[in-house]
Amino acid sequence: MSKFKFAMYWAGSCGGCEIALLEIKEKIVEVDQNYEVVFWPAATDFKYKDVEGYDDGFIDVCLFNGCIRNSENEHLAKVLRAKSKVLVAFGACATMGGIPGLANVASAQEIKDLVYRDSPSIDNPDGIYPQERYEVPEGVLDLPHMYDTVKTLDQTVDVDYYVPGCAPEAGQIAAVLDVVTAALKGEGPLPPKGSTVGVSPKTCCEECKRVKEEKKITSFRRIWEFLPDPEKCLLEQGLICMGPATHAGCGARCTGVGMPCRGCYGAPDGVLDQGAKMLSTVASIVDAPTPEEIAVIAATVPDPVGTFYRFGLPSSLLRRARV
Amino acid sequence: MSTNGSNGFEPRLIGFLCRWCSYNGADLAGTSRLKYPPNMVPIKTNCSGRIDATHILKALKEGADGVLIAGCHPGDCHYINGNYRTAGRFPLTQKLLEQLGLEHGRVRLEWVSAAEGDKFARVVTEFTEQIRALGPLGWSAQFVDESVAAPAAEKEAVPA
Amino acid sequence: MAEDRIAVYFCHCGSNIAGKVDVDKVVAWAAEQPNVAIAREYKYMCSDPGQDLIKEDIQQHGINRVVVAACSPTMHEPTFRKAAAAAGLNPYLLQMANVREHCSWVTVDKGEATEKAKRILNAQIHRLPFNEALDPIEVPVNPAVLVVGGGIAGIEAALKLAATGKKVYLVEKNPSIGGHMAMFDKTFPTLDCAACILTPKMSAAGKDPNIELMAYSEVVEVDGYVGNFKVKVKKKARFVNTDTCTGCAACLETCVVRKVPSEFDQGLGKRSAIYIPFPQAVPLRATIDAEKCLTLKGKKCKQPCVTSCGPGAIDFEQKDELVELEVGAIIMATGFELWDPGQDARYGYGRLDNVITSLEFERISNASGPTNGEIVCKNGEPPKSVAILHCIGSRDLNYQEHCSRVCCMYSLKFSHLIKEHLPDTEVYELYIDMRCFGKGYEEFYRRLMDEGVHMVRGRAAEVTDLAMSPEEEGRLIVKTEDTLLGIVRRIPADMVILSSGLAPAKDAKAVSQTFGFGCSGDGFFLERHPKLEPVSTITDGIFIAGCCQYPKDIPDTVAQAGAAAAGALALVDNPTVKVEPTISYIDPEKCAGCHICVGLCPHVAIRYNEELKVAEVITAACKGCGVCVAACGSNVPQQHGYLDNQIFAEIEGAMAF
Amino acid sequence: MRYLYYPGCSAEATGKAYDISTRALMGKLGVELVELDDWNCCGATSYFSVRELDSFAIAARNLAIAEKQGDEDLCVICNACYTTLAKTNRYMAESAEVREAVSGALGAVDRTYSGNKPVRHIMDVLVNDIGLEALGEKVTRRLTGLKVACYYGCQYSRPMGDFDDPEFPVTMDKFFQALGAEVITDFAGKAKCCGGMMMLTKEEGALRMCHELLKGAHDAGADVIVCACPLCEMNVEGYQPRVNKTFGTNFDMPVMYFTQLAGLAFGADPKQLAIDKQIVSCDRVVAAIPA
Repeated sequence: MSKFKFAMYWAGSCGGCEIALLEIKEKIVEVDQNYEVVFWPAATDFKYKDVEGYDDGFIDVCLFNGCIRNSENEHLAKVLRAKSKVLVAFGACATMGGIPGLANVASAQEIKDLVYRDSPSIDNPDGIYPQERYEVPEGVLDLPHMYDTVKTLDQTVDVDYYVPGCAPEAGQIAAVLDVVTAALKGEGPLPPKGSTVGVSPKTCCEECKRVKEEKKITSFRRIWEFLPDPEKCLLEQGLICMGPATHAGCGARCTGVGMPCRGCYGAPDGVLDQGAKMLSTVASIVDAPTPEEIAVIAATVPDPVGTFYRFGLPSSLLRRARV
Repeated sequence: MSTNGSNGFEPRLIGFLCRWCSYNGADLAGTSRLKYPPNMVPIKTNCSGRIDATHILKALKEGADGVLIAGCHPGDCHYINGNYRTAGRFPLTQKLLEQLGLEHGRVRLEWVSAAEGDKFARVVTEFTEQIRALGPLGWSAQFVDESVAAPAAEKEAVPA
Repeated sequence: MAEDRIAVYFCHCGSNIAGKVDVDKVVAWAAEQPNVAIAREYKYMCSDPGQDLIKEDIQQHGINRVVVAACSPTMHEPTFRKAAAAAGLNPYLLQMANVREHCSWVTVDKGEATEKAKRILNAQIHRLPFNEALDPIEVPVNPAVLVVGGGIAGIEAALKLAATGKKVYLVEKNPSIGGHMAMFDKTFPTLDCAACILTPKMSAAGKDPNIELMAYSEVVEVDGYVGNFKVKVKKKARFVNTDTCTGCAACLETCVVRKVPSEFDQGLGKRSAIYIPFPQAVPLRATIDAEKCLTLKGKKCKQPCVTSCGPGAIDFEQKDELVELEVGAIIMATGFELWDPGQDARYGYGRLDNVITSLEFERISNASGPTNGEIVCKNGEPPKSVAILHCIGSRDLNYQEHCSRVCCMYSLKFSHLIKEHLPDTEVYELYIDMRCFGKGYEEFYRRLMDEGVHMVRGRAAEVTDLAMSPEEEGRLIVKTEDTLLGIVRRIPADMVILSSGLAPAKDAKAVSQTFGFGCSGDGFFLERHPKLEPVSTITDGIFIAGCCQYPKDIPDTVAQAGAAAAGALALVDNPTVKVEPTISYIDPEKCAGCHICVGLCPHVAIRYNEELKVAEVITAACKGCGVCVAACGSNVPQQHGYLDNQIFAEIEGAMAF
Repeated sequence: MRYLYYPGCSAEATGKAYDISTRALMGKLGVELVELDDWNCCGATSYFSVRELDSFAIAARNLAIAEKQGDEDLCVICNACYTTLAKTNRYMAESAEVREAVSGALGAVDRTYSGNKPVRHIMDVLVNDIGLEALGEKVTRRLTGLKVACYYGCQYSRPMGDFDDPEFPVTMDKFFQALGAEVITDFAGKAKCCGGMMMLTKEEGALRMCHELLKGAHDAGADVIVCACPLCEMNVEGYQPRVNKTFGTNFDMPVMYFTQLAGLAFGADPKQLAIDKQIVSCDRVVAAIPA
């Protein structure tokens, strides 16, 4: 029996998702039995022209991780979309923009200015910025064009499935691969197109083992300020935990070790905007005798964008800051 | 570009009004035949506490230049303290929006009782003028297609 | 589900809407909108033919969603929903677009009004496809009624309701019912003796088997909803066992603390620490003033009250008691407070002797009052000249803008009483306008002019004791502009009566918050509609009567009390009442049990199910604020009638162009 | 403690003693007064009735200077100046028309004003910033036994009543009580008009008003009337002979600026306080104060 064609690609992201695939451990052998890798720059040597040369639909399943930050990401997204039967947005960056998506608080130029000119450690008296085209005797060198706005994969091309997480949790990856493999083999149905797979229907709180009671917050705290009670809900202790507005599926591993959830699994079904929703949740449980005092306490949350949209700014309602 | 009233910018505003106080206050403004600018479309909920940041963001995304939330005065809430929740969400939402580059006055929270038709009219008038002075927000207009084909040499078009 | 077929009806409301909004243009536009099958206009949609249009279209043209663009839904949403229901359409598939109060009435420009009307309408057209068929929730009604306040309004309402056989709880904060009216001597314009007409009602209220009188008690907490209120009443400790006390008043004579200013006599008379506020008190029971009683203050006392009490009713160990009542309706009749004229220093109240309030004069002129009805100054001498100053604290932008409605008439009554007692005394009425609007009032005014009362048109500027001529020496001088004579006058008087306006009770705001309805800008309780629902509040099942709503005279108060009783009866006489189904629900399949909503529900209508590990809405307790929906991080609670996608659709519709 | 200080025109002429005694008093209390640079007339009284906007502009020039000169509040001694300057602030805050007109006028002389400089009556500063308790502690010569009629005048707290009741002010009463004096607290004329400018145009009416004030104080047994306004002081003191002539009375009532009498209580010398410049001799008042 011929193997199915597997591709994995790393666009605007840290590479953690690539490693996460290996977290499935011995299950990787099964993957190898079932799939032939036809494109996976991080693991094997392929050139873009190789994949550009494939027939449309040649690849059976492509795990695409990373956001669309520049023209190269966009080009590959389009190529892989055309070549793949099943295109999976893999990980937080591809599904909702991820950490790189926080760059949407600035424009491309502002980012370049900071990196090449304004940062205190910069020594660049001639004000040299990277050029997108540079001619050398051997020919013309191109750098990808950096966009103002970081986009998610599905803001760029049509996506079949979403596997959230930063990075996706190994057990969930394995489960997703099982479902897809079985479907390709004709042993089971594919989930409906557009589904988020590798998650459970409720929120992170469902999986979190901490004891939850009524929540009334009188001040917000950061994780370095104190040692949280190991049994009690972190939110009740004044830590902003994104659990209530985050899809379950990760096993609440962060809260299990005392780190508040940061929301990488994305908004649960029925929530239009994870950050706005969690902001509303957090502000709702501020407790003080007067509305004025409540307002003062609520406004002490530092960096609402970074807190509530740590992974989801490009997929949020407003998507980015004003340029 | 900000334009003022004389060159035709008419702000488009959404007003979330609680049913018991502010919506009735707006009704009273009507019954009293007070006049105010026509720029705001009211949306009724039972309590201002029903409105979360999502609704505000949604309104801005759909093209609103400003959003007003009006509820009962503290202590007057038909639901005891629903408006306390509004009071907490509002400043944090405002802080978020300012981080995203919106001016401080784009969203506004007001307590308007059912007896304050005059206040309602005044608030809408002021708010309309305030947004008129700030100019259009036009949130979706800033998303230009930064396609692969864009020649690198060409400067990115950045609408204000 | 069948396709959405929306019918749009645009009401002209005569010229109220059509005078500003280009109805034809909006209707033609509406007809082109997605899902809109029919768009019509009509002169008065609320009329029977207007409603028939809706019914016919539902029945004959397969209309399954309706939007009526007309007045505020507060006004006619029930009308149209009823019409829809009559034609077999679930009433919650009908929405109103408020193009009158929110559009035509408040917009100057016709073109702008037309555009705004389109946007308001479009919001509803977009919303309708998301509307769900809902059924009103039918809840049982507790037939008992709570009446708060035992003045003439509360007494009247309680008696009316009791006469229908309903159980009534009459709560009064003072030791006796009777209110302000019990303090009055005569009533205008008929000069009926106030006590003669009030005490029979007081005593009837005290004896009626259907009325449970809870004097010296205050409502501290109200929960629940129409038909099913739960009320906590604090019965303040009287330190007298009211079951055994016979009201014989023997203890009053023996009490060693005798110089407590009597509240009932406006501080002009004295009472003892153990007291009965006035002889006709109902219930006729003694009360110990804990702040004055030596024993209760921890001081030494031989306790003669105990020894003098035959039945042994004195009980220094008595504690405040919390009583829980369950009632279906509530009538607020908490009355007013006299505006404190000390706030306006020009009139010298509290500073100059013989400058008194109207209520103080009521007590002075009352035969059972501190002077036994003798009209005398502080030195015991009858005044040779009395000035009565109208509109003190009323019709004054510095204090209260409103007219207190009763002061002109009670002032005239004072003039009459003074002239009756002291025919040679000069009486001056300093007024802005005479407002004698009731039955027999203008006639009374004419009669007083014939009795030789000096009518001076002018608001008094000042009362001073600085004499500038020998005849002013030792007297009060009222400075005023006489606007009819066009001169400034100095009127010497031995007694100045300040006809203070009626002010909202100091705790009116707090009370309105306890009960969950609002106050209007003047501080009085806010009625649901000033003309059509003057005895209802915005909270279903809570009615108002008397001066807590606005200053009014006794005839109006009694009439309003009757109306409030009828309103309450119309509610509690039914076994059930339908309440709005716009409440929250929680899908247990989605709830992660994080507890956020549990602590936030203002009505404690969400509980945590330990077995299923999810939050649950207690349907009967939810009032539909939607706080839980907004607060839940995963939008698991949703509110019928205000679903997120309904609100989002409204936003999209409003912003579509 | 430091304040910007606006003396006003009267304090340079008929009301010189007010300015002198104010500086002496505040010196004794350790309060630094920094006189406003290049101040001009406040624009008071009649001009307001004739050309209101111009008056606001005139007043605002002082406020603009004050705003530029320092962050301290602007302390004013004359009731009329106080009312005028405070009123300008209020109108600028409430009326866009006034704001624009005044800004335009100031612009013409290269000045700007935000509308936010706090204007404080000296009595407000004494009672509310220093405080009655602190004042009481600093007294070196208590005014024991002295019967004082505090004459606030009509513009002291009217119409705004920012720091006292507009109709029946009490701050000066409390101030002198703290200094040990016996204050006639129900002095009927305390906030009445002295006749003001009418003394020049309709003397008969103005004299009647002065008469009422003098009689009120006299009948109540006052040893001295203290004022907070140069015009009040001039009318009530200087026109006593003419009141006597017109009404057949025999008043010989010492009238002082309240700062003069207060200065004595804080140990200033009568000469330092220009008490010798008063028309009706105040020697018996000075003599009546226990050493």
